[in-house]
Amino acid sequence: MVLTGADNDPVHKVLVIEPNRQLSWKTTKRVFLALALCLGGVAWYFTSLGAWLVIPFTGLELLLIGLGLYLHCCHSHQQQVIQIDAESVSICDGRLGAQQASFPRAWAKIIQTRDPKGWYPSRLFIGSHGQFVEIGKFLIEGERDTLADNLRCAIQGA
Amino acid sequence: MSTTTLSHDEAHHHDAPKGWRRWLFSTNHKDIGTLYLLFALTMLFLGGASAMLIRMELFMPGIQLVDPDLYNNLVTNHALIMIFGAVMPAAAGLANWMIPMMIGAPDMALPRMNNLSFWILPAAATMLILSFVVPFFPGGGTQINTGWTLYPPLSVQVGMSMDFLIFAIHLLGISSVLASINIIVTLLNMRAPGMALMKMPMFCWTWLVTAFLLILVVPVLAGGVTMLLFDRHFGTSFFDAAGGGDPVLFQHLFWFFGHPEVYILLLPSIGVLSHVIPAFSRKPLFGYNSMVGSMLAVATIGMVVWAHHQYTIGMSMGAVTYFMIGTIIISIPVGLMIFNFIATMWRGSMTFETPMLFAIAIVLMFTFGGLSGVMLAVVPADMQYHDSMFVVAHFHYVLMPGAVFGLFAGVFYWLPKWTGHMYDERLGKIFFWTNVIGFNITFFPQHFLGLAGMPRRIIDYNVMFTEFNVISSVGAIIFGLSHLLLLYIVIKTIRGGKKAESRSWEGAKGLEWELDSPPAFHTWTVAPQVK
Amino acid sequence: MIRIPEYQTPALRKKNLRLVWLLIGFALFIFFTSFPFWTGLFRIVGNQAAG
Amino acid sequence: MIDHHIKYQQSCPTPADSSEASTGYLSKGIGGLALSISGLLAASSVHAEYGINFPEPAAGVAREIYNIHMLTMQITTVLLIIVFAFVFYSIYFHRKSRGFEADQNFHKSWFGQWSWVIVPVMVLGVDLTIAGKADAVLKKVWEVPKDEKLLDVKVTGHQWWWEYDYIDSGVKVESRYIPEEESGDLYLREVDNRLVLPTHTKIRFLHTSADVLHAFWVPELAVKKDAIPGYITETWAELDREGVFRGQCAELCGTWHSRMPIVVEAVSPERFAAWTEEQKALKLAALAEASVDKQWSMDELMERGKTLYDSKCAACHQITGLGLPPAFPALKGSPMMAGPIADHLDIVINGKPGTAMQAWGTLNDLEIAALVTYERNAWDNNTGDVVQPADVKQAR
Repeated sequence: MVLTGADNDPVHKVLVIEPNRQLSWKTTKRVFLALALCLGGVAWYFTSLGAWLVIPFTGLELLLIGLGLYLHCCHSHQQQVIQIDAESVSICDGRLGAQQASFPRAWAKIIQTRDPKGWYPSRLFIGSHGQFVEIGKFLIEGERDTLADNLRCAIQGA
Repeated sequence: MSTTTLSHDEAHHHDAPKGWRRWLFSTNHKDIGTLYLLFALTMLFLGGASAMLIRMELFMPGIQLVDPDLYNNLVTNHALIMIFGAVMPAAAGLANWMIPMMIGAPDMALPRMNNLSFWILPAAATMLILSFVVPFFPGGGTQINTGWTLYPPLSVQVGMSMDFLIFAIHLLGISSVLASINIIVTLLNMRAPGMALMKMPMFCWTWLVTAFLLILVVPVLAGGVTMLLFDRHFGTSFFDAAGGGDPVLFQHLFWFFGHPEVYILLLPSIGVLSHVIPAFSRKPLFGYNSMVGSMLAVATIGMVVWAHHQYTIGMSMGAVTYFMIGTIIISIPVGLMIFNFIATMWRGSMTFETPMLFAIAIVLMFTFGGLSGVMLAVVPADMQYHDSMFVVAHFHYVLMPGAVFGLFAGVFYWLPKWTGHMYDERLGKIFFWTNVIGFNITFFPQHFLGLAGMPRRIIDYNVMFTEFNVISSVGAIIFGLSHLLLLYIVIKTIRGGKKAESRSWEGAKGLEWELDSPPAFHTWTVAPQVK
Repeated sequence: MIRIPEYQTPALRKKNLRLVWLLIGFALFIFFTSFPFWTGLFRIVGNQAAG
Repeated sequence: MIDHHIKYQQSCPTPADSSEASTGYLSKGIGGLALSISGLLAASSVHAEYGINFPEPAAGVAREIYNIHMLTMQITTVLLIIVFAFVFYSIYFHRKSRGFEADQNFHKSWFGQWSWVIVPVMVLGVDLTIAGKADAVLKKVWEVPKDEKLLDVKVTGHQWWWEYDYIDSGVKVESRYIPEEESGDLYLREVDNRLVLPTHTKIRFLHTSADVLHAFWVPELAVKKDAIPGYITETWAELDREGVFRGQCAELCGTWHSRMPIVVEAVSPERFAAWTEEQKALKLAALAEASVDKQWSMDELMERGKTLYDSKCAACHQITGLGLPPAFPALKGSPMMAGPIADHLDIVINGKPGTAMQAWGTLNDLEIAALVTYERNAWDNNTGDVVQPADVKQAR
């Protein structure tokens, strides 16, 4: 998902790029709890029948589910912020607030590479003088295309 | 993230790995989907070969081809390979290919885990095949003569090949669980903005439910077979009555997994049907909400009726009544699903390409299998049907149309999308007719065999059962050989053919057919929140 | 005469034909390895003809 | 013994009353379809009739089950025809090649809005019909009648033969399959000793197993219950006609699962009583013979041993003594045969835990002596050892 400043300032622009995500951390925890409850019920039932060996397997599985949900939650909260000033284009990590790279606006170039067979997703780079930063790796194809077009307009359209 | 140096070349070519590295280290959902599908195709032929051997042996009374233990081992292997090697990976292949495309996600949620969950499969298949091969070598112990249900105490008698099998089942379980976690996270978290759960394509819904079912039941099977391993080697007696254990406990553990497993095999194909039938009827799916609801109902009720596979173990009357009523109740949501499919076809503008032909065959034959399932659910009558050839006929009528034909329909439906080429429609139709007719000749007579008194899993039978076995075996030859045509069609389509358009079918709907023209519900509208 | 569609290049056609032969070979393999099946079938048909 | 009237070809049932006439008609219709298929394929005409449905029940329980089977089959056939009719109507009329325009608003009509209620209610109606009848039948079938004098028969499954204990009279029958040379067309449907049961008597079957799972299934009696080691499950039946009824073991029990036929011979209570007395007398005679303090000659023991071996041991170790390694070791040339007699006796009497070798301690001393003597001298084992019943008695 790409968000952009609502103001119509032609010179300064801010773009925020995020992966699509539908779960907040709170709902993630709820999903995990619901699964844990169901699995716990199953494990408890079979333990009561004498098959206590089901417990370690449900436990291991819950651990894996938790890990998967957590890792993906981290991943889906990443954010790239592109700030376009009169002079420069800078890219920050939106979550850490750290600046990653900055390029002179006049020289900044947008390059989109495509797999000739359309088998792999395209990649989008921004930079100048041979130094490039990849942006929007987590976007889907259409969003990336639109982003590339809009960036080109925004940078050159000053 | 750091800056990279881009040369002129890189700007135009992709830096994806080539050759075997592309496949071994792949984290791309399309590559992994392809791997899953190819693996499933291979296993389909392996499992099919064992089925052919079984039918050859049963062609005539007497023991001609294999010895009894080898026969029982073939029965075991046919089931395990077809379920864990062919149907589940094929469904997972479809999921990998289609889910990200359908919900507008760049890839699966956990690509590296995706890679792992596929590459466990060849290892597991190797273990499975080893369990079959090992007894042929000196010191290899006896063959697995238990059937796929692995009931103790018989499975405790078996030699070391059972240990291989237990290990293989563990691996297969890990693979399924990893794939399920991946699919659940993808579906819950990575849908395109605006795609609410109740707007999700049906195929995604079916896989969401399937993945939940897998997560709930796989640990129980893992626990069960581990207890079997302990009984075999570490002197425990979970299932040994002489040591205070309970042989029936394993059956409960097994069928708690085994019955939902049926729905795990079935649901993805129902999902495929919910795309194929509307596409070729040129009309939206009838009753999306009731489809989702009935699917959830099937999954929920299906979790708690496992013991209808064990009516003959001598449960109390209260218990069997509960399991009987529960099982019969399942016919309500399943009936609603079938009704929705027919109502989708009703007043549509149908054309009959291969996917649609398979879809119609599923509606008809799955109904047939489902109805014989209602007969089997009736406890007193099941006292007769249980473990007879009638059961064999019933579950092949459920699983072949319900699972395998659904996958065939899906493969033919999406093959143009995957390969960029149209398949040969004429060959596809020939394949459909030989396949379906062969299937019916094979399995329809087995109903009569069962009623007349032929138990399942016997290598040799009395002359009174000859006629129908002959018919069944002749059908099996047609049915088995027809799959060579499938192989030919698939390879031919991969190599080339008429160029497929991005919307390959006139009536096809869904994000996956619009990849070149993305939907408009994203970006550039919401105010940003930047520090 | 079989009409060859324009998308089917001669090289592709050759490759596909080779695959057809392979599959026919496999079918024959199954055909011959199921020898007991066919002898049994002929015996039954023979019995039937003989009354 | 009792006359063997062979009756293994059962096909369409004879309608017992008018309500079942349609039932028979239906099954004949389906059967006719199958027959025409088999006729096309030129199947054997040796058998005039094909088994396409359950054989004619021979017990009240089986009759109930048969009726519910026919009822559910009729209901499902009707449902199937309805579904097929709708699908084929739709296929014929609602297709593009006929120029039919798709009705895009079909799912928005009142029917589309409410079908999710209408259809489940209709299915529920059918379900309740089936479940109601099934529940009524279940009550009659499931619970063994109480407070009544029942004839108890304990059915024990072994790998791969059946043991029937008539608990009241102490008579014990061991029932094994007969090789094809002797049984002919009844191969795998005939046994050496049948389970003889009286008609018009309530019989309780107590199922259990000595090794792995088995299941006792005779379609005419309609009692299928798993034989589970450590468990006793029960079923009951009251036979209402005389005859020979055949079934097979229905739970996969290992290598020779296919060779566990069950043959029930139903006779009048009077003849059953006579048969019981005869069996008792035979058993007493055998016991007397075994306990006679007599030195048996090698030839006598070998002759008895061969009969015993061929019926009791040959299923696993084979008539040739070559066994089916690795599950069933060869006895021919085995070091056990040339080794100490005590070890040999021990394994025969107590079995070998963890393997399919069961304990044969229930045989009497003479039988074990004959068996061991035979094994040690047959198939060129020629140890020359002669084991006497007294040796066995000592070894126990």
